[in-house]
Amino acid sequence: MESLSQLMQLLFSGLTIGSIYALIAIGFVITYNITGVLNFAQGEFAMLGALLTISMSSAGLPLYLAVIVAILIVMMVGGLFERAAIYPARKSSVATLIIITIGVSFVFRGAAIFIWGTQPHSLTPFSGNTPIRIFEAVLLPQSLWAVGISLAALAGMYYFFNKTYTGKAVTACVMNRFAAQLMGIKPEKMSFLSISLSAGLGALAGIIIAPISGASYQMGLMLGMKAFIAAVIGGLTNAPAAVLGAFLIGIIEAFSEGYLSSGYKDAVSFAVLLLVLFFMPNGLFSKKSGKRV
Amino acid sequence: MDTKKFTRSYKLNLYGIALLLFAVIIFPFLVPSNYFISMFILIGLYGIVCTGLVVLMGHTGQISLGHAAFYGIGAYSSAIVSGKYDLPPLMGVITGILIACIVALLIGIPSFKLKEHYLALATLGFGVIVFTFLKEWTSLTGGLNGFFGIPPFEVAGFTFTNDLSYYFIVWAILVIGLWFVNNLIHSRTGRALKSIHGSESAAESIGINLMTFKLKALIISAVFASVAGSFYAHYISFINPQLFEVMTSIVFLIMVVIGGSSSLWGGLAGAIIYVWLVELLKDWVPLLGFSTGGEFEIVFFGVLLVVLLIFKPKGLMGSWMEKKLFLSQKKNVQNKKGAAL
Amino acid sequence: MISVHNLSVNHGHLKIIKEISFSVGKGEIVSIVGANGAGKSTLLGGIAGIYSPAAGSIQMEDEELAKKSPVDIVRKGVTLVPERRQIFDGLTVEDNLILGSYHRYSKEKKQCLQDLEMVYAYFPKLAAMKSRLGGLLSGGEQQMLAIGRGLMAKPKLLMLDEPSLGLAPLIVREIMNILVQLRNITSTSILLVEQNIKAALSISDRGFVLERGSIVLEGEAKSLLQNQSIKDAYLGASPSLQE
Amino acid sequence: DSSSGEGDEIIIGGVFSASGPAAPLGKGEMDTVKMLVDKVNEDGGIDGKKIKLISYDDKSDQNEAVLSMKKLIEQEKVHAVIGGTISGNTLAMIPLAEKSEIPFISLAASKQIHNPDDKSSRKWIFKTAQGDDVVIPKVLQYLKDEGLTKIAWLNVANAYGTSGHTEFAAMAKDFGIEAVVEEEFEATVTDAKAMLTRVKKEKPQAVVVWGTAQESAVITKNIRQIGMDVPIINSHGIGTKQFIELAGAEAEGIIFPIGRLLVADQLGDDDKQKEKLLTYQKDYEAEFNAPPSTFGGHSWDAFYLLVEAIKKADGTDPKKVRDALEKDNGGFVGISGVFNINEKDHNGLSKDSLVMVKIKDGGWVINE
Amino acid sequence: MNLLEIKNLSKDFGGVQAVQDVTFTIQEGSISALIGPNGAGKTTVFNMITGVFPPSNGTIMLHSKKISNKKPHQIAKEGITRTFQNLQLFADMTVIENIMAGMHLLTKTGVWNAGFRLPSAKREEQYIYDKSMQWLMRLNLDQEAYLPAGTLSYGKQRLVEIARAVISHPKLILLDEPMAGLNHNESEKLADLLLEMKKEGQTFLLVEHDMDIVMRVADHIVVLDHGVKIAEGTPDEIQQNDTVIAAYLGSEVTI
Ligand SMILES: Nc1ncnc2c1ncn2[C@@H]1O[C@H](COP(=O)(O)OP(=O)(O)OP(=O)(O)O)[C@@H](O)[C@H]1O
Ligand SMILES: Nc1ncnc2c1ncn2[C@@H]1O[C@H](COP(=O)(O)OP(=O)(O)OP(=O)(O)O)[C@@H](O)[C@H]1O
Ligand SMILES: [Mg+2]
Ligand SMILES: [Mg+2]
Repeated sequence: MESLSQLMQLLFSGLTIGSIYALIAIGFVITYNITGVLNFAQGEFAMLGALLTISMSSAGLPLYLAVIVAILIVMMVGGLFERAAIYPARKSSVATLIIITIGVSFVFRGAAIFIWGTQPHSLTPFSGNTPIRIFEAVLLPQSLWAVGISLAALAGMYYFFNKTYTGKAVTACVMNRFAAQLMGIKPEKMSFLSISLSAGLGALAGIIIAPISGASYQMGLMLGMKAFIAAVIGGLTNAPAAVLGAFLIGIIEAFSEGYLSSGYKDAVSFAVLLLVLFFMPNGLFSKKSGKRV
Repeated sequence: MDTKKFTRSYKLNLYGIALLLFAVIIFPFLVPSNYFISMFILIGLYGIVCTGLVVLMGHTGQISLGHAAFYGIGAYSSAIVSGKYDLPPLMGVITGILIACIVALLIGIPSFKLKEHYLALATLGFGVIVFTFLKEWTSLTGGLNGFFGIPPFEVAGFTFTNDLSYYFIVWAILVIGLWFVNNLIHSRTGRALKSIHGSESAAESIGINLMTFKLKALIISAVFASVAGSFYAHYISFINPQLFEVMTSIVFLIMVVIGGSSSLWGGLAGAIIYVWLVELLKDWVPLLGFSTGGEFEIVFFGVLLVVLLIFKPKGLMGSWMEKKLFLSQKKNVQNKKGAAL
Repeated sequence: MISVHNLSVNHGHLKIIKEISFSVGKGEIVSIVGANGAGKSTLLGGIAGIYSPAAGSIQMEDEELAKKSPVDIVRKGVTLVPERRQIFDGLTVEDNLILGSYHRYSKEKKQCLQDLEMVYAYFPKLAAMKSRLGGLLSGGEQQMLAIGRGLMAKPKLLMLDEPSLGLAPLIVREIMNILVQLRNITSTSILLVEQNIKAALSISDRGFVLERGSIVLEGEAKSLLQNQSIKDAYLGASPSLQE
Repeated sequence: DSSSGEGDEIIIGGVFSASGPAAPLGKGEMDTVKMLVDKVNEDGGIDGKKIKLISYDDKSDQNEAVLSMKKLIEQEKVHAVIGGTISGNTLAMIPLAEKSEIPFISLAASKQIHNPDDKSSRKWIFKTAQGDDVVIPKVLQYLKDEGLTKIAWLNVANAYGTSGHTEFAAMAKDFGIEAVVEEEFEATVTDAKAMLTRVKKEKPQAVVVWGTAQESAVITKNIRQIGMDVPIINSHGIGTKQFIELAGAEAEGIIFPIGRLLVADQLGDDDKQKEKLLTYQKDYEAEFNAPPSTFGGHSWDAFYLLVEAIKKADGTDPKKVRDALEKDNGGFVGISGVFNINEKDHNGLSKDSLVMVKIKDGGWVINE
Repeated sequence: MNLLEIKNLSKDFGGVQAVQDVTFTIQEGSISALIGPNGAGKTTVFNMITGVFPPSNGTIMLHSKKISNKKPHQIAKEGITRTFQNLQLFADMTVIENIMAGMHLLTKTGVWNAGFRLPSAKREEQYIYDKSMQWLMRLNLDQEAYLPAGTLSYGKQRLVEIARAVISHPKLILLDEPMAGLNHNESEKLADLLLEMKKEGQTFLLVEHDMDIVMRVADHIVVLDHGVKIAEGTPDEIQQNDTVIAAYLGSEVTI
């Protein structure tokens, strides 16, 4: 019984954090699929979303309103980021674009210190803090929010990319930007929209996690890194796979923390991931890429 | 046969190396204080790491997010060999090189089966794993409390005690490294690496074994990083695992990219710009009236980085070399082209 | 239909297309002939807006296209079937085709789906592999897909860069027939770059020869076919490679 | 002008981690010194000489710290240096201060800073923070007094946490305390319930959590959420309002050791430190609109120790200043405690400089 | 003598039978052609010969030695090089570097020799440079020697690829649509070159849709349709073959 409850607890923990990674990872994948950019500033959107919400709700705005306004602001920031940094450099190499996004993440982080200081801040949970007990294991309402929202976002993305015509056009942009233009698709517009969309998703992730672990200017770094891993495991090209990847990481982390030692947590998760990748060199859930010679 | 044009970039680099050697020798006589010397020791160390990375990234097209780990392997090998077991420091350097080679093989063989971004992920993971080792193996490394009391470097009875001696040895290594890499990239091996970057299937079709050549590039860059790490440890005399975290790998990557990974000089240029920029911002940002703390430096640094790469997407040296080598010749072609009708 | 006046296009600092003028009338097929590296693809790219022209004008129905973006040019009714096929390799054949009609799809969805059937009728092979990923097709199948995708745009001016490349002889003839039909039925204007000069000129109304970025010869297609210098340079018996 | 070391300005260097992971500590330290320099200068300086502060942010990065230190010593020719927010950076800067013979007052905690295992020289190095060698005995004493002998030890996986752990492991036996389970958690932890279920199984009488505000808040909340209601003892790293905000209701009843700054208003009037604490609090709040932290207190101590020493040395001659710092400081009353620096002890704080504090109704009360 | 023997070769891509049970041989010193409609499986046969992927079934033997299931670079070492239907140039390298890279197998300077630029490395470098330059002149590409290969026009890029494949004097060269993108005259020149090299003893297998050229240069033709071999023989035989005419050539042989 005890081991079952521990198992459950680990699973809950894994799913909760996994769903946060998932939201950011979806944004990662969207951005990558549309602009070809590995956006290492993706985690910073989470930070911005969380801190903005905290500021506004402590200024007296009702929580739901604060959340909406924060997401909108972050989406605007995302759009601005695309116009100012990604669009002018769209023809550069992968490495250059990666470094540009890292540069932007510095800017966000520095600005955040300026605005919010270096101290962590907190946010009240969306719907109370009374744990739900299932077999001795506890599940916080906030965890349900996390999982629910990430699954909803996933469903939305899946529908958009696989079932809508615009989604196809968006995908076409990355596969062949040149040809997309010849078809009358505007890659710039797509990339603008997609990055603000990903920014919004990132913000949402940050807002959800703030009541669980607090928020500070440096929270984005770790979240972004984990989301990157999740996205790569998923094969980088499809959102559902990235989400699975994110849950996988969350669960591996929770289990290695629960059964081994937290000191080794990151190393163990990586070791497991690498091991898996070596046997599946194209990611766990790779789609056919359509490349041949 | 007239090979002048072909060897042009090789020769240019060679002159550059000679010029650098000259500059290295006279530099200490020109600077006002020791502080500049120590700044250039760091630049030299980063330059060594990044020159190795140029081979891996610029020529072979493999992105590494884990080079701080090789740097750390060098640093800790030296620290442990000379600081813990009191063996000659040179043995520490060599141990570092050997371990770096072995580890590069171990990480390389499986990773190079992976495509594109999986390699970045694998090296990222490798970095985390090495970091964890350094942090948890406290009996050997001192763990997170750090390793202090690393003796100065010493070879053939000469002990490197002052900054100037480190300056000369680090830059001597860097100059030799540059010369080595210049020779390498203008050779069969260099071409093989570049062709992998260009098209893997075509490279294979002319008999290039992707795995062995990628491994060679990784090992070369690992050795460069490890040597730099060893000298870092001797110079600073205190190290801790956090120095070799993922962020440091990313900093190396930033240097290589702003310097221009396609050029021999990209690594060094990037190291100079990076270190200098950070130092300059430290002085300038307060002058602009922002004096609250480090946040403005970070913001400015980020903005400069982005602006620089928007205008010089191939890094500073990348665009420069291209201009020097291609354009003048292209004009010739246009003028000489014969008519068909 | 479209008239190009003193058009220049550069690659970096190099002048590739040098002050070219020509026009294509409504329902006319015009061929461009030229050696490798003459600048044919660059010219088509310049008109399509991929390479921004350095000077000159491109007039279409009293509108200036010269500084417009590729997207706007497509919306104006000019479509390029590019060199190297440029398939969306991770999308299915059908998605590739439908995206060909992107700029009009939301407005005339029904029509687009009908046109899709027309393309399938032209290329039964494509119909049979609707749901395969475009990138996995054979070279020639991809070429058909690229042409089909161009047709889906329903352009007023269709530009094709070496459409016969990689296609089997039977299909090459098929393509030429399709182009003629297209011109006859919908009065589409066609600007054709071909290495298969005989085939191209035989369906063209007019043609011109491009050499190092300039037009050196132009005229009726039939007369060009008879032109001795063209025969020597492009059609005739082969001088040895060592000259 | 100041190159002789005896100009008409006193140049003090500062190296703080005002950004990067250690920023929550370093920012307050930097601000405090800036504020104090202005204050002393407004009051006419030291013996008529103004103080010039040159302070750098090392961004919590060791190399930046070393270069900053180099620059301060070689280029700016400072007379003394305050700083080194974190132990790693301090340790990396120590050789430079020793070699150039410049007094260096560190704000970081590690024992290695003033009392290294390898017995290398620390002639020029002083330290104003309570090291773990001071804090841990305080906590152990408390546990012993409360009869909590079987405890769970949890520390954050960084230098702060592991050095606390090292010290704890070395001393616990002396107090008759036993750790039934010892665990680490990441500084970036978001949910530790998984690890805590393992801790819970061992049925400890109390849990000691050794970390700084954010991660400790997560752990503390999680401990309560999984239904453990044993006493929780935290480290001095949580002495900020943020901890209480972050941990919310779960913060109630948490006990931790800390300098008196946090509870200055509750001290008896006979307390030697009280007046200084209240003044510092008032000044800092007036200037920065936020309460000062104990870390800021460390730099307050460093600054005034230095000012006193310069006064006594009658100038900025490094050797004299150093001697003054070492010799005549018996009973210097500071923010972190009453210092008794001498030749053997360059820190000079005892465990009496700390009090155990309990979180109650969203505030702090002395628990002694 | 038989250089290459292909026996019962098949390839199945998850349900798509791209090649089925194909058998043919290539004589040393000959030019053979593999023709057939689009999607017949020609490139797939090339990919199997060069080890891009293993056959689902069947064997490939070079000089009676089994080479199926080897990796591409091993096959190159065995003496088979190729060009690609969708060009695979090293776009950022200059034209001459592309071709020098083609001599990879003929040279052996390693990291050590190269890095310290020992005399042997220098000598070798000069040797491959000279040889590459000769080939560039032979293909009329010497003017473009120092341009990045990616900036050449399509037709010239094809020639560069061919040069890269032939320069190492392999036993067998596979050319996938070498004439695509060349006009009639240029194709004829290239055909001459192939014939000339054949005289020098070089063996070729080519896939090509330009029937004029195929009929002119090929000694032996294999015809595929829907992955199946439908005919084999000399150009004359193939031109008369009704099945081939119906499936591929059409009634007029040339346009
Ligand atoms: N991206 C580029 N950068 C620089 N020069 C280029 C670029 N693309 C083409 N060129 C140059 O422009 C000239 C014309 O090229 P273009 O591709 O237009 O020729 P083409 O007539 O289409 O030849 P082909 O028949 O071989 O396709 C060539 O000399 C080529 O080297
Ligand atoms: N990797 C692959 N995955 C799935 N199908 C493939 C793959 N490669 C080839 N095919 C299919 O196998 C068939 C044969 O393709 P192949 O490329 O060999 O044709 P080909 O004879 O070279 O045609 P072409 O003359 O058009 O180049 C085609 O229908 C193609 O769609
Ligand atoms: Mg062309
Ligand atoms: Mg083919």
